[in-house]
Amino acid sequence: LTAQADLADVKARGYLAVATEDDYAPFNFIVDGKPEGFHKDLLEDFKAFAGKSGFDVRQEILPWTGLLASVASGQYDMGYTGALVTDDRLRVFNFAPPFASAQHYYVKRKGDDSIGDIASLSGKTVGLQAGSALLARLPELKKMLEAGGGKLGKVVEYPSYPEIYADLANGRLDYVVNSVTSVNDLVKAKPEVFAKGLPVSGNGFAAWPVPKNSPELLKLLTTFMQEVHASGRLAELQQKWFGESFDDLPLEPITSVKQFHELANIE
Amino acid sequence: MSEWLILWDARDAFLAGALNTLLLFFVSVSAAFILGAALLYQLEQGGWATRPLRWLIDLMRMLPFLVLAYLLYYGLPSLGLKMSAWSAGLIALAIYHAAYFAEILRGARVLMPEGQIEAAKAHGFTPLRLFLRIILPPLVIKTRPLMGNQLIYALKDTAFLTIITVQELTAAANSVSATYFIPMEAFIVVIAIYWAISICLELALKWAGRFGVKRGFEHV
Amino acid sequence: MNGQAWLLLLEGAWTTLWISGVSIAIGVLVGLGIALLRMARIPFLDQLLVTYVSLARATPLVTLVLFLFLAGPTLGLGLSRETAAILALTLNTAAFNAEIWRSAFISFSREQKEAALACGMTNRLFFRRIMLPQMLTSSLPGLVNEMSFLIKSSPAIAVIGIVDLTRVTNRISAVTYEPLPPILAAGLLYMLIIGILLRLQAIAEKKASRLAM
Amino acid sequence: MSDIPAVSIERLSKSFDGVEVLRDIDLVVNKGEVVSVLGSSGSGKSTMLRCINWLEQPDRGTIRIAGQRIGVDEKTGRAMGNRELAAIRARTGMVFQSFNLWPHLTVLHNVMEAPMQVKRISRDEARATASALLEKVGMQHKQDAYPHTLSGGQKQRVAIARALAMSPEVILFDEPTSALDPERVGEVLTVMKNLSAEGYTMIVVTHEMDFARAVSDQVVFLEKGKIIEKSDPEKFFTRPDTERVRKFLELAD
Amino acid sequence: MSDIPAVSIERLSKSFDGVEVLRDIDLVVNKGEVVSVLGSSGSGKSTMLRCINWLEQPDRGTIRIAGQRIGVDEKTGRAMGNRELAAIRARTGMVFQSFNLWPHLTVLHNVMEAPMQVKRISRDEARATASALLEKVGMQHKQDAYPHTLSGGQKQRVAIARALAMSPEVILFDEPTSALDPERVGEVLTVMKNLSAEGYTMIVVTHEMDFARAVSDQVVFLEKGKIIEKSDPEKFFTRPDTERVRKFLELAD
Ligand SMILES: Nc1ncnc2c1ncn2[C@@H]1O[C@H](COP(=O)(O)OP(=O)(O)OP(=O)(O)O)[C@@H](O)[C@H]1O
Ligand SMILES: Nc1ncnc2c1ncn2[C@@H]1O[C@H](COP(=O)(O)OP(=O)(O)OP(=O)(O)O)[C@@H](O)[C@H]1O
Ligand SMILES: [Mg+2]
Ligand SMILES: [Mg+2]
Repeated sequence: LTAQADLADVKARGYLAVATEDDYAPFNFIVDGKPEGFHKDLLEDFKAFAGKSGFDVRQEILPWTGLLASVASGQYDMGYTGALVTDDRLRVFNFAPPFASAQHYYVKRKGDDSIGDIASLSGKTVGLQAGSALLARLPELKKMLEAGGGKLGKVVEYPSYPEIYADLANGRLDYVVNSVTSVNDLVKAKPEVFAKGLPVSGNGFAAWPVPKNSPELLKLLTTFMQEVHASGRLAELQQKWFGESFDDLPLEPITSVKQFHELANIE
Repeated sequence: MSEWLILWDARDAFLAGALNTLLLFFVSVSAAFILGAALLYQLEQGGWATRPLRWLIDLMRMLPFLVLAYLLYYGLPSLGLKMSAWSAGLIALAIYHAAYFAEILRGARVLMPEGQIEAAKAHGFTPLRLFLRIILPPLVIKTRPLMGNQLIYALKDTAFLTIITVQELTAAANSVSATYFIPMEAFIVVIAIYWAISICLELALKWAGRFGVKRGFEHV
Repeated sequence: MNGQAWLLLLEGAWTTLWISGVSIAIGVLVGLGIALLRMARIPFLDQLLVTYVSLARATPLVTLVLFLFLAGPTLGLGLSRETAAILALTLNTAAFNAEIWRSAFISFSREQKEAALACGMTNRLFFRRIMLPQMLTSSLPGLVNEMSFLIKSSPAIAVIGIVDLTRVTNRISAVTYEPLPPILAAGLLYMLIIGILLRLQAIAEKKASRLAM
Repeated sequence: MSDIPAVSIERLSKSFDGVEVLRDIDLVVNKGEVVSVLGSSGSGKSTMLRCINWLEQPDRGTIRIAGQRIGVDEKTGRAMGNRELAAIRARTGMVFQSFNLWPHLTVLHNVMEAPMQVKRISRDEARATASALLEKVGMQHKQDAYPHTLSGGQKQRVAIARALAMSPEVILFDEPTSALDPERVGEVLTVMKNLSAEGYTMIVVTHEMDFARAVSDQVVFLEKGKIIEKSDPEKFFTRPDTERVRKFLELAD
Repeated sequence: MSDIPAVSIERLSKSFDGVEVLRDIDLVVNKGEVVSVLGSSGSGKSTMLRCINWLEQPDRGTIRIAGQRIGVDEKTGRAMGNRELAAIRARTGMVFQSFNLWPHLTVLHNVMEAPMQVKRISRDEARATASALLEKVGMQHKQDAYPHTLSGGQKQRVAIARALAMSPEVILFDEPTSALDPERVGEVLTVMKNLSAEGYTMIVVTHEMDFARAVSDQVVFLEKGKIIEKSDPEKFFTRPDTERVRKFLELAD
């Protein structure tokens, strides 16, 4: 896998190839055939920033299924999408400084009064995406439940979230776990069907994955993130797309499991 | 190397997935074959049922399997009919592939020398016996390679059922690969297992081929 | 779903249509070629083709597409998305078509073949004038079945970023959180595309039934 | 009972693509009679046989087997159901011009199949009858062979055995000796003579003048779908009414 | 040139599944000769014809068509290529016992196909020849029909026309009149007599003793795959050497 290019190659080539998703609201999605979302807006800034360094940014849109593999194998220089940081991804990727919190929340059917505080989730059926970061951190919820004498109910894995929400609405599931930004977006879109619950994990981060062998690129991205943070542009976009701004996000890239665990308070 | 170790640790998940896949496959394919033969039998009888049945077969051939599974699993609950993932998956696989089996058999039926059937009619065979004893056996022998294709499709279609949360082989691999981010290795294992199953199918069909050769259905 | 959504669906349908169309055309011919080669029973090549058919049929399409797209640069051939998609679909469908054609070969009437050879026809002439015209109609149900499968499994190519019909529905439902309407609409479009094929098959069959084959 | 004819055909007509192949055929075959059907190639002999057991649906006319109308339900006047048809057909046997053996069954099973499946007799009994019949037509040594390995004459003999295995009241033979050598022809004709002596009713399409003369009770001559001569063999072969038959018989010698 | 036999067969043997169907057949057919092959059903007559043009590969023995060995390349001793085989086969014609018409072609095109494709003669010429031949066998009225609509005798006549259309040097007939009525038999035999008068070489498997007697230069009798009698018709029909043939001829009457 040699097609990987660090910053020098990118500059020589004249453009940076980034991979975005198309069905991950609010990070990046398509409305009427055109990209929309947090990343679309931030891409403007990033393009301007890159222009100063003398290269262009080319965006390619792929589904999540093929995205990380494509970036890892060097088809693209980085993932420009809301990837959640996990231990296993850290073995292959470094992550730029995060742009959103990805603390996990539960969602329930609106009007389902049997669910309220965390203890009430005990024994209930939960749905999440197979192999997701959410699933990886489910043990935290389990621990919370067991601390209160309850237990984690049946876990059903799905290939993607639209089906999970459909089954939550159908009543096959009692609650669903997803990251805070996604939950906000969902509840905004369908307030009469779903309701946001409480956090079910420690802190988490959404950030751009960059191949391990592109340290220069990672450095550049760090500078960029620090710039937009300082200028307040990041907070503005967070407010616009996520409904809240996350002010205590780390400003350093995440490059090791140990560092990630410290940041997220995982022991 | 460590990737393979991770996979080895996850062997229980793979094994359970593979068993689920095999179970789904055998049950649904048997049901589909019986249903497909029954469809052909109905077509053979002619009458008013022919049109709607041809229509049903064509509908299944046009409809993406995923949409069918989706409708049965996520669509029917809104009509008040809630099925488990397993039954929805089984039903979807069975009727979908039944239509294809019926079409394969029908295609061969059209080519069958009418004389053989006339001979049976002249001997007083009732429709069902005529079908079971005279029409179906040569059709099955003749369509062996197409049946092979179809069986492999049915095998692979079981993978679509991940979308309705049936925990079969592909689901297991998805889960393992996404959790540990080792897509290549996980999928190599999956392909190897699917391939192994389909090689078994191919060998079985090849073995069955001697029936055809012995009876002069196949030459070269 | 609004008009704009339908327009996007139609665009996706067009992508699905042309990519599958090209793959079907190549796949049917390559399948025929493979079947012919297998009939020739060339020692080493035969084993190779058997393995290819077996492996290509067993490999899930998603995996194949992804593999071609990602491994392409490593192997020194930079494939565009479309090329990778068409290549994957063709590799897949050709294996199935090869079996369909081969089935027609091995079950072809021995009497007719003998009549042709006895007249002094070469194998090639026999194939072209006697066998092929009959095979075309007799293999049609199998071939059309395979075409329908190819079209229906084409969503796999979305994994490398091609916006086909199914991808469009995913994009729509990702925003509306209502997966059912776009899926039904896409289902309708798939049925329309495959329906055309079935219609052609029915017409061809009607024609052939005049010959009572 | 015995005054009901075994087969009676009234005003039977049939056309293919607008060409009349059979025209106003009338024929009464009494129980135990042997009727020979002669006629040139393409005159409609096979079509007539095929109409008798409704393999071909006539355009007009009625056909009765032992008094029971075939093809049309007499009470309702509507087309007969498949099961009823099957029941009548089980009482008639047919030897096809092109044999039509079942390729997926061995010779023995070709002969056993119908008795077992239609008459529901036991496997052992069916096997015994089948063996005896195959012996009669000289095919016992091939009982485990599949049809595609048989010579033309061998297929024909199996087809004859298959039809006889059902011991039908009426047997329709379509050129049953066409593929046989003179020796075998003699043997098969002997079998048929015996059947007729046992009281079986037979309609035989044949080109064997000698057989027609020796065994038949009636000889029928078809020409372009019409019966132009119908008489006892004695008269048919010595004093035919029509010029056509006279010429036919002349050329036959 | 003319001292090279049209067909010569030496020590030809063939078995199916371990059963010898042909044993040490020797036969020389000179140019312009007509050879009749008699024998009971299953004695190997068809198999012998099929070996002559290599549709069936013999286990042993050599076969030459006009001096050229078929099936085996004489120089290399290896199996002959497909094209060479085709070239030799184009010089022989065959009428099959089961006709083997091509179902996707009309009667006319069945007859035109080989001359056009193998001999590369023009469409018009092929059509003219085909029409003339169909006329000869009385099938011109069906020239646009498809084979499945033909009666048995009609198929047989088309098959004869198809073989003749290639005007092959050697024609192999496998029971060419089995499905025909006596009148047609007479006509077809006349056609064959004319062919023999024109110098065509013919090998005819037949059960028509009269034809064998009238037209043949040699009569061959096959019994269980062996030629047990081979003589001129005069001798064959009046003073056969073997008891077997005597019995056969007796029963034939
Ligand atoms: N399915 C069909 N479609 C059109 N024409 C047909 C069909 N079947 C038979 N015919 C025509 O009907 C006529 C009578 O056919 P039939 O088979 O009854 O003749 P036959 O008297 O049995 O002749 P043969 O002695 O040659 O067997 C023939 O001209 C034949 O071409
Ligand atoms: N493909 C085959 N496989 C096995 N046995 C065969 C095959 N073809 C022919 N035979 C056997 O070889 C013997 C000779 O067959 P052949 O067809 O040459 O007989 P024939 O003399 O032409 O008989 P007929 O007059 O009945 O046509 C028969 O016993 C037949 O069963
Ligand atoms: Mg007939
Ligand atoms: Mg023969």
